Amino acid sequence: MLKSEALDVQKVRSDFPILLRKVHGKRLVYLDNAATTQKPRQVIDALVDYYSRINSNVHRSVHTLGEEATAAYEGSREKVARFVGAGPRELVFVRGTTEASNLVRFAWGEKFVRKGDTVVTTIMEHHSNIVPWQLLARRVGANLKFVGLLRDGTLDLDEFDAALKEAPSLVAVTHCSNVLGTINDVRSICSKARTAGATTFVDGAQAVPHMPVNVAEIGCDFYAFSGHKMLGPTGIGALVGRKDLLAAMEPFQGGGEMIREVFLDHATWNDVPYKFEAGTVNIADSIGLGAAVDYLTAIGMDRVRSHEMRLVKYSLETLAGVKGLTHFGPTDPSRKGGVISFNLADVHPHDLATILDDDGVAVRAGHHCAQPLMNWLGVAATCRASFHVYNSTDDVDALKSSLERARGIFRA
Amino acid sequence: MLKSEALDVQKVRSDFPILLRKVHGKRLVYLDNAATTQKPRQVIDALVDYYSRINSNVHRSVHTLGEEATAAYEGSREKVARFVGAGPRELVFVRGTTEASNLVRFAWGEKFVRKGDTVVTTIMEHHSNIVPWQLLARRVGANLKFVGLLRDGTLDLDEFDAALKEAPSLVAVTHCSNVLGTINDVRSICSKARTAGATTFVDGAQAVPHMPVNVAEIGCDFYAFSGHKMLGPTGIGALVGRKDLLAAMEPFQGGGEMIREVFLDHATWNDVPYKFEAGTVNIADSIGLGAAVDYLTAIGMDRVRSHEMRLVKYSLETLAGVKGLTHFGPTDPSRKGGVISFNLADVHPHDLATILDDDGVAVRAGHHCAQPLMNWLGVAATCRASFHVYNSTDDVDALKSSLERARGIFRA
Amino acid sequence: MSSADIYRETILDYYRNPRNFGKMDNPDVDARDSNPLCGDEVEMQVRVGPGSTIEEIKFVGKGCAISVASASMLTELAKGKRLEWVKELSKDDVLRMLGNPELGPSRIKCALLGMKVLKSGVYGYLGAHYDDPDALGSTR
Amino acid sequence: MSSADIYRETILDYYRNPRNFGKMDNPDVDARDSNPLCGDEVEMQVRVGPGSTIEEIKFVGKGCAISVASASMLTELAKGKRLEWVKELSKDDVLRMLGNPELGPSRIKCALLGMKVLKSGVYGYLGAHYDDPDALGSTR
Ligand SMILES: Cc1ncc(COP(=O)(O)O)c(C=O)c1O
Ligand SMILES: Cc1ncc(COP(=O)(O)O)c(C=O)c1O
Repeated sequence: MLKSEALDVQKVRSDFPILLRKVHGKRLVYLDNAATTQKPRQVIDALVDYYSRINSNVHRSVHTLGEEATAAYEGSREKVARFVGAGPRELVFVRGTTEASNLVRFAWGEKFVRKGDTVVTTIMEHHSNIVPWQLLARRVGANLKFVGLLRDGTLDLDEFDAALKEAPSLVAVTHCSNVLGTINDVRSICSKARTAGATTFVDGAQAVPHMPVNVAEIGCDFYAFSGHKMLGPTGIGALVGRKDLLAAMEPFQGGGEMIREVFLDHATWNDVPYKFEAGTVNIADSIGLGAAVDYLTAIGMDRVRSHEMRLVKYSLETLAGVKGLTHFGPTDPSRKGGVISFNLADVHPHDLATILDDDGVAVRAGHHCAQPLMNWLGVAATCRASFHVYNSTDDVDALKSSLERARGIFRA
Repeated sequence: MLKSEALDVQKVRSDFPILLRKVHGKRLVYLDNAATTQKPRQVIDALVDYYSRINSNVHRSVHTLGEEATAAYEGSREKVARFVGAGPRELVFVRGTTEASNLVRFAWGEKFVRKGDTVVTTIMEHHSNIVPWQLLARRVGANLKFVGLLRDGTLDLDEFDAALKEAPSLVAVTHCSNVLGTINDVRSICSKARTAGATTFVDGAQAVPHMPVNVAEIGCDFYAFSGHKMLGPTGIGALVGRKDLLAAMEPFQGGGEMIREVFLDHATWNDVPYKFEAGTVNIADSIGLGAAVDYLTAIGMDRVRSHEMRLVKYSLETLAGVKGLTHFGPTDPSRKGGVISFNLADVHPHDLATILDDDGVAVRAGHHCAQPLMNWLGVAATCRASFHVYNSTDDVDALKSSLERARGIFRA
Repeated sequence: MSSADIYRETILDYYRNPRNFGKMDNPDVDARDSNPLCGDEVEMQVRVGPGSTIEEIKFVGKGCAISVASASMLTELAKGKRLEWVKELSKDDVLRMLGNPELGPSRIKCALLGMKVLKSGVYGYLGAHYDDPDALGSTR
Repeated sequence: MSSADIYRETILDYYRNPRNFGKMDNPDVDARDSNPLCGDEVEMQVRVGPGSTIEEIKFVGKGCAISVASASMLTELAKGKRLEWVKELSKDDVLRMLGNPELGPSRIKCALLGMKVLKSGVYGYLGAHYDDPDALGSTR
């Protein structure tokens, strides 16, 4: 395929075994990709191949399996790092975005954030980019400040600029909202934050899977993402960090692998990134994530992004025809990731999702781990349809007709 | 198979695809099981099945895949908990033993261990049961005390009793040494520790995979183990904790799943064990660990244990015939796990392991993440052969003849 | 039968016009809980009458049709009953009350939230601690 | 050819009788490092002579035959050379010195430990920082 061609959804679909299954006798219409994506055969095969051919513990091993496993693990680190424009030594494998923000909280935050300091975040964040900073702030006596949103669901940049006047030590912001789809201009945000003397943490959980990302261009200090949201296995993700920052940080977890030498009364630390990878790492899933990166690279992230933009545009047009439907978030597809949040009249999102499931349509309903945003929106919960490479306009049509059925049942 | 029958190694071997591979043209003789074990088809299939049929994020989901994934994940928690005699709500899924001890350090230790307190551990511990307590002790100003060993590689119980006189707040001890194979009487150790008012943490990384373990009988407060060492996938393990202790602890990582409600200025926590499972959990590998537990249960842990005892006995007899070989650790198979550490004359363990690898024999060489123990033994490193269900006396014979060859090359 | 079948006339009616909705002054029992998995909230209040009976019962809450209707129907069922009755109330009783719908494990939690809150309030009033047997995951 | 072939006569000889083994007083360069992956340790000392040459060089260390022999052979090779020579020394040079053995990525680290220590010492002496290109994993 040429990169300029549109994505061949049918071809892509044939790579995903789960899409063959039926739900309540209907074709599975999987629209819960912001929660977790499905996995192509290529990723599943990488796991099977690892366990069937080279499984071994890494790094400290002299035997052949150990050497091969180490080469595969480190090869995957290079691949994943390159995918987001980072160097391999700047990439720490973690369980996912949540572990990444907690690592920064413990290993960087408790060392560098002081009593009375300000930490700035926004009210559109996922809990994993809020709760760690709340816990950090409580621990060291810092203040946590939330930047609000404009009515259209984009960040209030005046408020952000005002927050920077307090010379925050940390600015933690999402690249793309998992509820509204809002894409933040993290490049400009990080540049301003840096000028104001702040360290920057960008939550890329909803960006890396869906659009080209280059951390060097963004100019952030830390960048985090999850493998399971980008066609990779569960249990693996990455924290990318500026090398000098990583080197200056305290270790996070203590144990094997992250040490250089252990004496009875103290220990010394391994080089970065190993200093942050205590214990036996998640070898197989790191390699699986490398396979997911290969798969996405073969498609081309530009093409993934245009595909999702087309789906967002089509969805907004299509769902506008559903009576009683309220959509939350920006409506300009070029400013919005592949995420559509909505409610239908007075139907509670959980009830709505139950009825959609009956038709094989899988959406998420709830607060999406973003309760502060729900409060700002003035709702307890929303329904969310979110896309990836195997979704097509057919899926949007199926969503629409199921919504119409729900309207009938609820007389909404 | 009746449980009383001996283990049918040939039948077991046919379940492990990797055992078909050749290393340097030779049959793979995998004797690095204390580092990580190989995986049976049944475990690999469980991963493939999960990703091909029910992959979805868990707990917050209303749709069918989500319900099925949640049921599988929680079903696995019950299975794994039952395997070690715990209740499901007492089991927290973690990455492995290292994350477990760090969780206890952060969530329990920083709350309950005070300045001037004593933490007792032993010099036979793995770094993951030393470094977290060093970091904790430094943080809160506690003292870390190491109990030594008797000449035969067993714990010096007089020293242990003396250490208890200091009324330690924590006793952290391994169930089975990953270097010497020493099996500690953790039941008696925990009972004494408890009487002395200490909380107990048992590192079960080398016990759960190899012998029947029942945490209720042991009477410990915390018990930790790793899935990848017990035929399960990498990236998953468990911390078992007494329910009231888990409930009294602070959370560890903050983010999705572990919260009840999040407000701008504070958050409240979910019930245990969820309070400690922040972010998207490692769903597939938890389910894979459940499959490993099924596999081990079908064989029977008593039978696994007797099989390994036979191999230990045979190895000690066989290797006694190798000139210049020094064995480290207890020699009574009933007091020793399936681990044989040794050195050959002045041949460095890494050189030895390289030569063995040439013959397809995979052993580990190094400090085995137990540098304090190496210092006590007066060596920089050892070679280690360790067993699991697919090993046979043939493997021990292959080890022996390769050692003889190494003796020739090194004129040792 | 499918899970959507629960959205019968009655459930929708209780959702849109919940009976016993509101708060009372000085209740003897006042318990509140939320479902951490979906955010649904229910608060139950009880005035205890002679013979340890439920003289008056009210609830407020926000959530889905299933949790609101179930809590509301439960208040009707509970009124006049003895506190002991609450202790013996089971998951099956609640599901029967709702017409035995086919609910997946997570929606069952919505259906049971009202019962869980009422039980924890009544246990507390009786000086006991209610240990929710369904607190773990959604497998049973 | 297999990796065990490295254990030729010469390597074993340098392992058992390492040349330039020991310490000197007041060295100009003194660097030490250990391989976190296997625990091998090497310390290198250099006395710098006229014209920025390596007038005297000594090492101590404990480790496997490969790391000890490699460090020892390197001291012989380095003696009399200019410090610039050390900066330009490459992995391939060291492997050639060892007779181009087939080494897996982790054993290569043993072979290169002496060079790494010498380089970091010399870079430090010259007021620069040595950034080990092989520090990450063992894939190259
Ligand atoms: C006794 C012992 N404790 C702890 C560990 C650490 O386990 P993991 O690396 O899976 O965290 C190991 C194995 O590496 C071990 O053998
Ligand atoms: C924007 C955002 N940040 C963080 C996370 C947390 O990621 P994980 O659950 O993989 O740790 C998610 C997804 O759950 C997310 O959508």
